[in-house]
Amino acid sequence: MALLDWAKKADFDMIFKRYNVIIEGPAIKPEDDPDVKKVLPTAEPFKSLAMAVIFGDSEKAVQAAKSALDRGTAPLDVIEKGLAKGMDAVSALYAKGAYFLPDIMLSADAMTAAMQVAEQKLGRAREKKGTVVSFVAEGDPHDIGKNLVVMFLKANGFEAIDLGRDVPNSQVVDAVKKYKPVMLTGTALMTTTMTAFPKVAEMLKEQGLSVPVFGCGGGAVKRDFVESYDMGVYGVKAFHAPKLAEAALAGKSFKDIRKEYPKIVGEFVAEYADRM
Amino acid sequence: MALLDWAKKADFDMIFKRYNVIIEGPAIKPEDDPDVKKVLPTAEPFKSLAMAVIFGDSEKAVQAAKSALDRGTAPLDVIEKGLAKGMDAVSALYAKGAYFLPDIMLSADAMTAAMQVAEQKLGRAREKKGTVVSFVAEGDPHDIGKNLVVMFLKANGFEAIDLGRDVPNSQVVDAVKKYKPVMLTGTALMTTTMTAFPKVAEMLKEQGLSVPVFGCGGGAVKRDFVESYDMGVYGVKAFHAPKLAEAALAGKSFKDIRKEYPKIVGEFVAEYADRM
Amino acid sequence: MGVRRYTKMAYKDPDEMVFGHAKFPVLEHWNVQFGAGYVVPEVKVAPEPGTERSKETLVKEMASIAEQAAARAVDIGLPAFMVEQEHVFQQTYHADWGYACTLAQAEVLKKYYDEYGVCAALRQTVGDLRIEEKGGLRGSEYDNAIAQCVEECCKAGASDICAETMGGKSVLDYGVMRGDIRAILFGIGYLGSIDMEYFWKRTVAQCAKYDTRPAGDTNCSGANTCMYVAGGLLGKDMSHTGAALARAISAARSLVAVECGATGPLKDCGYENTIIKAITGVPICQEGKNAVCAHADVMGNLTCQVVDCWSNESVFHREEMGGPTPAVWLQATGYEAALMNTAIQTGNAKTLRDLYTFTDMFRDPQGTLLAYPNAYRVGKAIVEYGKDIYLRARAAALEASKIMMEAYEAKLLQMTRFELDTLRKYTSILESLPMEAEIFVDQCMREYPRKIPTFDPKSYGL
Amino acid sequence: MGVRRYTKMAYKDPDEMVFGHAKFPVLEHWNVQFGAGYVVPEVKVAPEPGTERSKETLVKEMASIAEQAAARAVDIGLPAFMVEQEHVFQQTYHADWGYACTLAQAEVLKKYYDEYGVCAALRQTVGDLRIEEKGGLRGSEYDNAIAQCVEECCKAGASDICAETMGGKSVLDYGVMRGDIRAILFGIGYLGSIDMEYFWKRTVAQCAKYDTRPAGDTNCSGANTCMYVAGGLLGKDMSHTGAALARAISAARSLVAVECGATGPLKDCGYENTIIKAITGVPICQEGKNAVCAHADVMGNLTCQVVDCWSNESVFHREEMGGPTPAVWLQATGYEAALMNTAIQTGNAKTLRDLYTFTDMFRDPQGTLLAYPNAYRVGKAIVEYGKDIYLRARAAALEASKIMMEAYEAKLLQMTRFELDTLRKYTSILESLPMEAEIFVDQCMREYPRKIPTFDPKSYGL
Ligand code: B12
Ligand code: B12
Repeated sequence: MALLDWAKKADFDMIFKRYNVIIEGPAIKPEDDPDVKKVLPTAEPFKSLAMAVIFGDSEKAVQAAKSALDRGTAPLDVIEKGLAKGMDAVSALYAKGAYFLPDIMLSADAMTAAMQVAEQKLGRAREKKGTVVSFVAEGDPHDIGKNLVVMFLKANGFEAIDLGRDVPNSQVVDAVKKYKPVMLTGTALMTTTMTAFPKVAEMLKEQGLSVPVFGCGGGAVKRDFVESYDMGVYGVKAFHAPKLAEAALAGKSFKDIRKEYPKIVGEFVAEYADRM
Repeated sequence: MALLDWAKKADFDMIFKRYNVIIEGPAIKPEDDPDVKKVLPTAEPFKSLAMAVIFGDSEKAVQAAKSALDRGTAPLDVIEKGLAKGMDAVSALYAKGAYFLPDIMLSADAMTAAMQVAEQKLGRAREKKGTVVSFVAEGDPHDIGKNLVVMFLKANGFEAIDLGRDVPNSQVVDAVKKYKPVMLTGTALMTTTMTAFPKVAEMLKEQGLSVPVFGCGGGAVKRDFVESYDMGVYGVKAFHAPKLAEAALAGKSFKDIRKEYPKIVGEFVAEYADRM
Repeated sequence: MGVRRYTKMAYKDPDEMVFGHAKFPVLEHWNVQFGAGYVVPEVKVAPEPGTERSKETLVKEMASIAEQAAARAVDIGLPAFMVEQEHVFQQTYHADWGYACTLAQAEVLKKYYDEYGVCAALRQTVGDLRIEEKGGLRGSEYDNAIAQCVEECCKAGASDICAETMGGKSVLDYGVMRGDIRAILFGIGYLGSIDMEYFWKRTVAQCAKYDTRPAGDTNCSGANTCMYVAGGLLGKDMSHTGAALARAISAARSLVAVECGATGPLKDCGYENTIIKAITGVPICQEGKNAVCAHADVMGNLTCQVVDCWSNESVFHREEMGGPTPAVWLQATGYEAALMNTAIQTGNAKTLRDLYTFTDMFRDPQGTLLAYPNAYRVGKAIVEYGKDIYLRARAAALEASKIMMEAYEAKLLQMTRFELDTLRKYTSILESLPMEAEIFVDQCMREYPRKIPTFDPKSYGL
Repeated sequence: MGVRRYTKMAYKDPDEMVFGHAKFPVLEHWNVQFGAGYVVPEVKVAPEPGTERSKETLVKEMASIAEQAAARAVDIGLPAFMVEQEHVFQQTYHADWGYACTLAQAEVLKKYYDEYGVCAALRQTVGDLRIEEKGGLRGSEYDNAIAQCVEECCKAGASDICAETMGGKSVLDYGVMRGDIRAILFGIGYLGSIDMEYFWKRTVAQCAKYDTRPAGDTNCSGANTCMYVAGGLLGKDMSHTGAALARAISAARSLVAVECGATGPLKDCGYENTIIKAITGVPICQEGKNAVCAHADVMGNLTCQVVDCWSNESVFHREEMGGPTPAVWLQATGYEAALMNTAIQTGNAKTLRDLYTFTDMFRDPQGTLLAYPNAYRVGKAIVEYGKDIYLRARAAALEASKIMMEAYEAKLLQMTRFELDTLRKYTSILESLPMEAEIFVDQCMREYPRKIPTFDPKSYGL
């Protein structure tokens, strides 16, 4: 077979290079990563809680939470000084390419499971940072991006209201009325469904509703389109969502966020290269 | 050589088809073309005048004009019943693909030469249909499209003021003030020079100048850009220019012309396919 | 119509497969043939935003796309071409829109066919509007709308009908996010196959009444989603070995359309099509290096290897400096098809095929898997268990794993730790799965309905 | 620096020529080589409208183009790539803009080179701002601005400098519109060659002071204008045989840059580059099937035949569904280059070359002319009269005519009446031209200054 003969003599480097392999550093344990070290608690029981989240081990996380609570650690401390720190570490690992999406999901699951234990003890749900409403535009079935957004928001302490996919515009407006979110995230991937965004923005305006940020992302949707109507901010990566929500919480307007997007999310964003 | 061996065995029809050859009808004389017959005068001296234009023969055209004038034909009749009919025939032949650009140029040259003879006799220049000002945007050297536009306008009885290429915006505005054209045609081919159009439009507006049509065409320039500012109409083919100018003369606004473009120029225009 | 499961390969040897040739060519009206010794270029353009606001504007938009494409085909001398329209919501939901849009395009293509003799085909890909958690996949309002629309498109002159059905999506999505290979197998391989049978029995019967081919169905909602989420070499969301396993599994699923009577050319975005062609011998569409407008893959050349209809995937409808996009992108696919047709005419098809393949065979694990000799192996693994939709999907994944590991061990395919680790982990999970479909389904049904709120077992008759 | 006229061919036999290989490879910084055994993909993107409004916005725009291209190069595993920036007016006119824009791109490419080891080259193509009828071609304000800008681009880290000079344009334009082949010959072949010498002696001397190659100059204003005006098969503005003659003539003109010391890789839009490579052995850039974004030609594959750097010509800077255009179009050219590199690595370069060539060799007279064995013949006709810029241009056209007529008579190339008629007419005019440059120039000078108001003989020392 020609292909196998060729494989013997061809210099692959002249055809392609697997840069992911080339730049891969030596394997290190997550807890040895310098950025993780910065956020990882050193004292127990917090370290064990955080480590269970980092390893995405739900069982261990629940156990660690239970035993910490049993030994008298305050439920809020279990969450904030332990579990949440683990999640911060996970975010750092993801941002630098050492962790991948499934790792994050498993960590988020572990964190959620353990948090429920702490909240039970607390007697109420922990106060959320704020509420965000998320939807996929009318007529559009593409919901993976939206699902990721919801997951990242939840993992980062936000209340995320998930309206699902193929959501009528009026339903979106009703949800904004009802939940008064700090931010509304719409996702659409098609030329013919993204047109829902300006319509929703218009309807919100008409009703005197001002959602500080109206974030949207997806396939056919591009920055210039989203910035062609009021309140629109173009969202690039799902994991940006919590940072954007925090900016909104901090009082930044949609115009501020448009302008400072790369700064707010803290990384190079090709789509905003002219605003770096 | 492999190429020549291949030429022997390959079925070209599976690789490409020369549709220009495939659809070519039998050779017919220009004067036998049905569309030419419709416009060609049958009586002399008009027929000879028109035929000289059709064949792009300057010498013959001048001779025919001289002898017609000598025999007492009115100079205006020489132009309008003879030469201009020839040019109409040429336009018809070009539109259907039987004549090509150089044919038109030579015909236009013949017509111009003969017309000068008639105008001399007349004692003044024939009245033009109207004035059009044409320019190439500041910083842009691409002027072939503009040159064609000017040529087609002249050949069709318009006064065409040619401002040249790399023309400062203020100079364009001054020319509009001075010549009060029925139409202003700007040409630009680059992303960074077409931005002159909205600026010129703005400046005209500020000065209270309303040029009914502001036609523009060229490489990077597309309809949506040209329609994004007031007075802008997107011009597709240089030979459309006289028809557009006639529409402007007839009182059509830039909005009308945008809407009716394919109807005005009388053919399928891909760029206006949604307005057919 | 029955379902004819494949238990044998259409080709005796992978080397028999080459672009432009299929064991069972397909003839469509206006004189286009697929797999009959030449490659047909395809163009696909998404309607401009806003044109969906009324039937009238959408119909004009459709005519304009077809006209711009046809005009360029003639201007550069293409012998044949295909226009595909992937329906937007409104086009499928309102059957009368679907009819009018199809008719408008059919009229344009017929005009060019009559005037120049250029061969043209018109594909309509209906939208799978069904939502599992809103009415379910069977007999819901959305499901009925699709069925009606298919009928109308056939009437209006579509050359063929395609779809990208979503069966199994709920479970698959969960699997992708969690890196749960069992959920991926259950979602694509099992649930997907069940829904395909429901959808394609009906669609094949509908097309049979008209001069319209039931062409096929791609696993866009499964394998392409994985590929897309996996992204480029520096992507961080899914391992490329995982995406490759999903692709292998999807072949077992997309095969079902053909088993129900779909004839091809199979839809372009099915990167699994090489495998299905190896099994069934039907012609296929593919996309790759000329679909950069639509998405980035890491095997732009490889997908040419055994293609019969070469596509740009999808692009915005707007102007380029080189003309309107339907013209520009048909020219892009048209020139690539011309190169392949030259290779066929001069007796160099197999050499060019191998060049395409080799260019990407070791650029990425996904390329390794899909290189035609390897794709063929996956096909064989599938037909060995051809009668059992679960076992054949599992076998496809296991064979895929073997293929990648062999290439890695031969030091041809380099992998990152992440790629290698996930591959090993997924493989051992796959190996440990039961050898009886019933037990497997039982296990899954104990876990996923509980964990995945959008999963509706009734939609699959479970 | 002197001018070294070519009187011999660099290659003994056209069959020696193949993509990725040049007799005289060129090394540029960040470790890119052209013509040294592999093909480098290139991307070129026009700045977004409005970004020319200030130095700051234009600099950001330039950095963003480079960054988006580089990121994709790494994501799909390209070993090397080139970014070319064709200057807009402001970039060349204000030398400090030219400096800052070049620097911004150089910094980005260096960052990627350092971080990933991806080889990168940065071409700056200055704008020829000179206007014959406004100050002339020599020593005018615009002329001086260009010279300054070249200097600044070199300082800022450009890998090489190119231009598309306009010498002869006034007369050529007249010739195109009137179908006057003598004016075309005078404009491109004579006036163009004179201006090239003026421009390239200076530019080569400037580049010599820096780590920047003087790469070359294409006859965009002449032969490409003709090709563009000629259009597709149904074009009505210029015969394709006429455009082919203009192309042959342009080879004699573009050769002058190399004779003044330009090293290549020659600029992409010079479809005459195959001829110049045959004569000189310098590496060349080319565009074709991946330049559909910029314009439609009728030889998309053929231009790959002996290319060393493969370009997309130019595209709007905006977003596609597949990403920003610098990424998307680098991927398009990158995959084609990868295919060629595979062919080289597997010993199939000549077969692939011939497939490229054959695909378009008889699609159009222009393809017939440029097919490498024929291009080689034109080269031979040029070097035979190598020392006389008029006679060699005339010889190129006559040989081109012969090539097309032979193909026609062999029933390989079909022609319309219009194509055949103009070819015959032009040929007899060319044949009747004098064999002494002086007489020819005399004749032209009696006619064209009178008929063409924009023609400024002083600009050519006439
Ligand atoms: C997978 C896929 C599908 C799957 C979707 C599965 C699912 N669960 O969602 C299925 C098969 C269902 C599908 C169906 C269709 N699809 Co589809 N699909 C795709 C594909 C290949 C990938 C989409 C995807 O999942 N991406 C991965 C996710 C993670 O990305 P994402 O959603 O964009 O989210 C990212 C960002 O946008 C961001 N983000 C998203 N939201 C937000 C919000 C905030 C606040 C922030 C900060 C960030 C953010 O975060 C994510 C990255 O981290 C795209 C190709 C493309 N270029 O996008 C086509 C594509 C979107 N589909 C397309 C089409 C045409 C269709 C169909 C209409 C085809 C048809 N006729 O059958 C049907 C829909 C039918 C219908 N109901 O109308 C076209 C759209 C063309 C157009 N008109 O504009 C595309 C562009 C493909 C193409 N080029 O042709 N598709
Ligand atoms: C030939 C050409 C040149 C020639 C121009 C010669 C001349 N005499 O005009 C030369 C070599 C001079 C040239 C130079 C450059 N060029 Co140039 N050039 C081209 C090319 C290949 C063809 C243009 C052309 O002549 N077309 C034929 C004429 C007939 O077409 P037209 O002018 O568009 O006119 C038609 C219609 O638009 C219409 N029309 C025009 N006006 C009007 C008005 C009305 C009322 C109507 C109804 C119709 C109408 O009528 C015509 C058809 O019938 C284009 C490619 C392209 N896609 O357009 C690039 C192109 C325009 N050039 C380009 C560039 C970058 C340049 C340079 C800047 C490159 C450089 N750095 O050297 C320089 C300019 C330097 C400077 N001074 O700033 C880019 C522009 C990119 C951008 N930024 O937008 C293009 C698009 C090529 C590309 N894809 O890269 N170029």
